Amino acid sequence: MKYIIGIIKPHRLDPVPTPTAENGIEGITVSEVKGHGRQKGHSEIYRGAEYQVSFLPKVKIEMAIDETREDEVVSAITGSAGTGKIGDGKVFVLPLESAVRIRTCETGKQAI
Amino acid sequence: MKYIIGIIKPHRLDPVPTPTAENGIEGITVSEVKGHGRQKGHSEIYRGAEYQVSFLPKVKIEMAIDETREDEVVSAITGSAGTGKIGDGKVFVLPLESAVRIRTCETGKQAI
Amino acid sequence: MKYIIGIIKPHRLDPVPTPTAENGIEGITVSEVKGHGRQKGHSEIYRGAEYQVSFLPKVKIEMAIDETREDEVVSAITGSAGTGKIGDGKVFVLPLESAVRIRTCETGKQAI
Amino acid sequence: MLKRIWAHSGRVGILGLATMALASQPALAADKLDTGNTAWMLTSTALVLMMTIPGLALFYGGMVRKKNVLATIAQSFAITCLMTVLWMVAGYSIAFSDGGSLNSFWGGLSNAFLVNMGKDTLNGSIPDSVFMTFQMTFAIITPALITGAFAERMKFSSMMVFSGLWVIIVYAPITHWVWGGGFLGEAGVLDFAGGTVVHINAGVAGLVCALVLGKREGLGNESMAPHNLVLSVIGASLLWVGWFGFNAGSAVAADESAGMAMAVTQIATAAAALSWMVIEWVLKKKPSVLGLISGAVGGLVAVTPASGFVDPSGALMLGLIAGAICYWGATSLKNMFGYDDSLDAFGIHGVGGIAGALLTGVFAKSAIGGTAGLLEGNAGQVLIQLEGIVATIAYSAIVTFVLLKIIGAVMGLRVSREEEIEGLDYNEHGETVH
Amino acid sequence: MLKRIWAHSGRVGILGLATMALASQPALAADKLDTGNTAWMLTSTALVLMMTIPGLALFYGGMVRKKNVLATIAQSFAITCLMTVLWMVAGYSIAFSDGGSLNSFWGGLSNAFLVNMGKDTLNGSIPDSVFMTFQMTFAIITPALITGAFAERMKFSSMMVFSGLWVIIVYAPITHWVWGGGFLGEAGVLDFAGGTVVHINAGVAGLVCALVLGKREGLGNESMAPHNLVLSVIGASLLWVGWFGFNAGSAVAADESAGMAMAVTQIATAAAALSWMVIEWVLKKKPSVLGLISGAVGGLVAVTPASGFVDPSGALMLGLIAGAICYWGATSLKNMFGYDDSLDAFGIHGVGGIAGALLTGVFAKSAIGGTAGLLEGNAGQVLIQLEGIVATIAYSAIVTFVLLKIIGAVMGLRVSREEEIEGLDYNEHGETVH
Amino acid sequence: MLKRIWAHSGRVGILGLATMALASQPALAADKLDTGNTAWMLTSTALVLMMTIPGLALFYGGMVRKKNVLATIAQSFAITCLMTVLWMVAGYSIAFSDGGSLNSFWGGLSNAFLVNMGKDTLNGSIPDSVFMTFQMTFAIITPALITGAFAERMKFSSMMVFSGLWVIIVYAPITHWVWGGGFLGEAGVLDFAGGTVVHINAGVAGLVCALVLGKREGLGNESMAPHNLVLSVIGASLLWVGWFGFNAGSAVAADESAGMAMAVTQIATAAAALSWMVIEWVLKKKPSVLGLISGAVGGLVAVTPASGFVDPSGALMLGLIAGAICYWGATSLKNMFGYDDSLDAFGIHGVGGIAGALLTGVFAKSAIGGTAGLLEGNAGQVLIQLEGIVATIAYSAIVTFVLLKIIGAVMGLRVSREEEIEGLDYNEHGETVH
Ligand SMILES: Nc1ncnc2c1ncn2[C@@H]1O[C@H](COP(=O)(O)OP(=O)(O)O)[C@@H](O)[C@H]1O
Ligand SMILES: Nc1ncnc2c1ncn2[C@@H]1O[C@H](COP(=O)(O)OP(=O)(O)O)[C@@H](O)[C@H]1O
Ligand SMILES: Nc1ncnc2c1ncn2[C@@H]1O[C@H](COP(=O)(O)OP(=O)(O)O)[C@@H](O)[C@H]1O
Repeated sequence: MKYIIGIIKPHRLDPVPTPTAENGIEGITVSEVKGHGRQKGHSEIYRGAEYQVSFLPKVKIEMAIDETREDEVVSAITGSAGTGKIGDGKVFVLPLESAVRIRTCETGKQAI
Repeated sequence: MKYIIGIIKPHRLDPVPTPTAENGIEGITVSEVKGHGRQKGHSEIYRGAEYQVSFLPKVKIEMAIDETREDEVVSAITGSAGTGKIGDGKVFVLPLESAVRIRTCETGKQAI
Repeated sequence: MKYIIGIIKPHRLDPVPTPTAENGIEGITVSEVKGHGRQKGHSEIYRGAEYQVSFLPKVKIEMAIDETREDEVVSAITGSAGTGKIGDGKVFVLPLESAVRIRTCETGKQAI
Repeated sequence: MLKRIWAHSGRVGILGLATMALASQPALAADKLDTGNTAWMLTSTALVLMMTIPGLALFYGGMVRKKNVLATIAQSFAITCLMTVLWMVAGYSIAFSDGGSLNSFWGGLSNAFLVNMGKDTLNGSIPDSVFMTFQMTFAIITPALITGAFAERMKFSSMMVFSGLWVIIVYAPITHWVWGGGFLGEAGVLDFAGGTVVHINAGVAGLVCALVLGKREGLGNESMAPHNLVLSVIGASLLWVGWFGFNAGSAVAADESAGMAMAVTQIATAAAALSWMVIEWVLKKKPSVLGLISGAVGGLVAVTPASGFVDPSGALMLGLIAGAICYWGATSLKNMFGYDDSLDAFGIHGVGGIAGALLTGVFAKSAIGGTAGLLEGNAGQVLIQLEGIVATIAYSAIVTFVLLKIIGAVMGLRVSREEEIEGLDYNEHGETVH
Repeated sequence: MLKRIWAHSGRVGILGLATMALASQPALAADKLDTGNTAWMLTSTALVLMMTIPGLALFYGGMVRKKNVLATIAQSFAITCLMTVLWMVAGYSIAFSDGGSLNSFWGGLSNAFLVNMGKDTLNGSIPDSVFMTFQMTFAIITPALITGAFAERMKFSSMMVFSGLWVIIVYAPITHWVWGGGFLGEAGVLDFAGGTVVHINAGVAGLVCALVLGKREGLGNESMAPHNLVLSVIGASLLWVGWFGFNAGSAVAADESAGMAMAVTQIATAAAALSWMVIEWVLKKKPSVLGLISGAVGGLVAVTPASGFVDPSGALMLGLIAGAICYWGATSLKNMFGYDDSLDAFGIHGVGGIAGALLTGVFAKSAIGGTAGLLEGNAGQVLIQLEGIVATIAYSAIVTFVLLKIIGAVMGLRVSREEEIEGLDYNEHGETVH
Repeated sequence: MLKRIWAHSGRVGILGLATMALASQPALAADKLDTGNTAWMLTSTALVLMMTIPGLALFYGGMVRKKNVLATIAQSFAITCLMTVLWMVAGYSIAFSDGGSLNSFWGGLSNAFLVNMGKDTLNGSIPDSVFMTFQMTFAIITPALITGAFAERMKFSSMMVFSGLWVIIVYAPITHWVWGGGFLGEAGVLDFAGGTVVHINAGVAGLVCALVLGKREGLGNESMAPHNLVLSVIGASLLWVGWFGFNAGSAVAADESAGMAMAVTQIATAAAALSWMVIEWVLKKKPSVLGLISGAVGGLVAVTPASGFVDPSGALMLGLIAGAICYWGATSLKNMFGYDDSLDAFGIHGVGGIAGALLTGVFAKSAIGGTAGLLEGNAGQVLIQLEGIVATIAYSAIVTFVLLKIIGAVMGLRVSREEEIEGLDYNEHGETVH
């Protein structure tokens, strides 16, 4: 199993596919984060004092998936979150050793 | 070492065991996230316009633990966070390669 | 490649090195979290009722890096985020299998 | 004849007692509209409305958990709307009409739908329309105060039914007793701006609600800490500012009585806030913001009945005492008995109201309001005050209890356990703060 | 001679119509300052200013998405500043001077920069400085209301240019028509506090803006849910409180007319809120907080023209009807035609204003404002009201359209797509809520 | 005899200078309560209280970092309470009593605890209780303004001790100098509503605080960006609305003077906001929301001394100039000298107050306030204004410095470095915004 972490632009969340039987995504967890990469942030000026806001709002999405769906899911994300502009974000794939569904205590592929 | 990620219902955080000498949990980090799985979200209506709120509030907990405590910790979470209702959430176990305690620069098991 | 997760004190984010060509950090994602470890939280009293606030504000930083930069990056974090006081936080290193830059679909080391 | 004027001139009537000899004379003189008095009463009405929305709505809204903030605010707002209509339909008539043979107890329905209120009908030196609307804002805030006791768990529908019935069956009659020519006013109870009618009444009703509805889910285990005290400070501040309309407006004139009422209100409020602050600082090591604003509200409550009767020094003492008593009411008393008066409707309004009503009997000065208090040798006034307190508590407690039991049987009082845990904002109103 | 007094005494002039026989007499009597009336008008001015800042700013600011909250609030605040200066420079003169041969249409520029306003110049029984500033607050809120229609997408610079020109070319003349001695006032249109001048006018201009600017990016796909209704409830509450200055202040005196205006305003507002609440509860299963406050604002709008002419029972009916109509305006009507009136400037102010203007003709009572309405047998009044509505809609719509087209051609109206997606707060003002 | 009336009639006395010949005559006439004037002064008192809570509390609270928002708001609220009590105990006596042989400098303690204030004591045409409370609200806001200079680092306990001593030793005497019969009033300094007494005084004290306390931890490295400008906009709006009570209320009557004061206040404020906005737009490419509201507050400050003396055109000019000067004060000046006046108490209130006091001497019109300014050929008035400014700056700066040094030695002024980094909300008050 794999644990997919995606960092995307905030207003690109809506096009990201939500779980359906077909698209291999069983569940998805999102959170608000801030990021700094090639896209550098901006500055805000308050009464003459300039503050560097180095971090821009991003959205982090996390999905535990079956490894067979890896390519499919990664390209679903890149496909829908990409705008071709700087700051589009990244997708990272981490190994996932085990998973448990709290409600039923099912484990492994049943649990994601 | 293992890195445990749990996604649970927001009002089930309080029963989750906090670190004690006995329960094998040394530290815990939590954050507010939103999730979508079998439990699908709800809709809100503002002046006749219906908006789909696909993501429901969840809490994410993260713990770095010694691999010998894995079962113990996972069942502590499932035991306390479970309500038996849809949307209870998941526990994921990822491999953890190394850890450093910033204050002391201790590493490995000393650091978690 | 490695996926570095650091949990640090909120007001220690500013000294943490932002990505530059030299320091081996290509990008960084941060989020607000709360933590409990050896440092235990505090209590707040509202009209005589005492509430235990077990979790203290922390900042989580995440960086995907090339494994050759691991030591460098970890010590950059510990160096800048450490105050020597309880609650300084941890750095965790997880294995990272693959990475994709959404904008260009570059993968691997090009993508982090 | 006096009766009629009495019934019409509302709380002025009370002051009138002291100057009974002069009563027939000003009555005639009063038959002319005074633009200055009218200007102040128009303003006071706006100020008292502001106390409930957004004042009380925010004061309470900041103290609940985030999942219930909209539902809490909605209670004050919806009550404002409902009470307005009910006051026009029947409340004003019951409170301020001449009830004939039953006038000691209620005013009857002869003025239902305000049929007797012409455009040019005067009430003393101001239009009756202004007096009616001014009193309406009191009928709005009183049930809104009660919502603090059952916050975070009562059904919106049941809350509306309860508040609507309560204002007609409990509030309007008690108002009549004290200000409308009823038996408490006749007995000489001093209540300048509503310590008995508004605060003891609402506080006691709140206590009964807290007892009947039971505790919130998770109380004692989970944190019930206020989610955003900034909102509560805005609310408390607007309550304070608006209270000038409440107390100084209760002079129903822009005169010396109004001026002194404003001065003593300001002094007692500040003293009570400082008193709470110092006690908490000593006992709990830190002066909390919630403590400061709670003390201020406690002072406002306590000085309400006294505001037309005490002088600045009396107000200072009264405030210092009231701050301490309300601190006890909102911290120790509640824990002693273990009821869940969520936002201390009883702990502050009930306890502060009782303290204020008694202290009015202690500190009243004849040079201010025409009646001497205990310190000027008139011990009897404290007993008269006690009569007012006991009558209000008894009636309010019993009728509130019966009302809740009936409504509970018919439609239930609380949301389901799941809804309560998930939050009232979404479950009762379909909305969330994003 | 009558004309002069007329032009000066503003909306009082309208009431004057009914008592034309008496007009010359009070004119003389009015030449003395009345401190009570002045006190109330000073207060009313403060109240109406509070309606825009912070009232409307928050009402609108809470309804947008978080990325646009500062930009939305900034529109009301910047409009307040700009209109103040423009009103002093030319607006007051155009609206309230004697325009000589063109007096039916505008008042000319003879009083530009307030050159004729000495310290001791009276306007009826109050200083002209007070009347001017009171009217200024109306000139502030009207363009601020329009911003609800183009929220979340219009450029700040274009918004400023548009609002500035609009107040001079559209608002000031229409004000003159109705209150300044122009043809609608002469025709006998009843508009006590600005249903036509302010609300229909702003609502229609808003509709044109929504049509010309087009829809927000993502409408229909993304969630446009209000980010923080707590702010909107504060805003609606302060609008309600401040509206006492708007309506009761429009009596330009602290008298019976002001008193009755306040009472009926309160009643109609509450009735409209309850009406919207019940309809939504039945149709959508939950009574929303946004619905409650929207209904209240709808009621305030609808009772505005009526507030000096109807009695409490008329206000109750008017409010119940207006709540239902505004519900339809803000939900069905909008979806029917598919324009993106972001915060329902037309749906509530336009629709509610039209309903209120017509219902004024229905419920007007001669015992209240000197003019009978349909229910008292004077069907013609409804037609006269219609004349006012049609004239306002036509002029406002056409001139607004032309203005927008010109400004659009010169400097553009909307921010870029990227800026809109990222949010106006940072892109237009360089700031964010942290 | 004149002296007594003088001391009692407060700032009216200043105006009195111009009409000295008439002074004995109105004095007699004034011995009767005027309900209209009283109504307006009751209202003004409520408005000025609203300026501090919640106005200033929010204006400041929105500009700090989130970890300090409750502590910042608590300062304004606690000061409100403490100043109320101290004003009653001694402040009013020192400011407004007849100090006998020392009357040029202070009023003595003969009216401590308001012993001479009976219910029926009049002060001109209003009750003394109203005048006392109105003045109390000025004594509240002045030390509250100072808190902007030491925000985010001063200990709550030291802040309370400092503010309490400051109001007695600095504020009350300076008030006496200008309005209570002291030497500056005698010299003919024009200060209608407190440019010198309130704003220069508070601004200079703030500057001294900023210098003595030193910079905030992390200034220059970390972001000190305002955490929530929505709060600041609410605060600025309520300051603006409340300022009508401050300036028009300083006429102590609902008359032509009050009316004109309100009009010019509105115009100057709007002009200053637009002036700041345009300058920032040109220099920094974007018109910020913080700039808009800062400009408005700067305009309010600058027009405060002028509000009874200038006409609308003068106000327009004054506002435009003041906006530019305050922009410079809050951006360049501060950076030039490198002190950390956190929220620009000096940059806006000090600088704006000085500009306003001088410009009053420039734009004063004898037709408005009885005194001619520079533009009407009376160059001497600017010098007289300068005398007032210099005396205030010197006394305020020196005594503030000494007070801070003593308090610092006894109990310390700042929280510890750790507490400051972690935030004052939890460390000083034990609470957080959740
Ligand atoms: N190496 C990395 N580790 C963690 N997060 C990263 C990394 N690189 C980029 N990110 C995240 O992705 C976001 C977009 O990265 P950026 O380099 O600006 O985009 P792009 O690759 O499209 O130019 C950043 O703001 C950051 O949150
Ligand atoms: N495959 C997954 N990857 C990441 N998060 C998931 C995944 N499946 C579920 N979740 C998270 O767990 C939450 C609960 O999942 P859900 O399927 O609704 O619960 P249950 O398994 O109890 O029916 C989701 O809202 C989401 O946040
Ligand atoms: N084993 C762990 N797993 C996850 N997070 C941890 C763990 N141990 C510590 N943390 C995080 O690091 C923070 C600091 O830990 P703590 O033990 O208080 O610090 P220190 O090691 O400096 O004494 C905690 O608040 C928590 O957020």
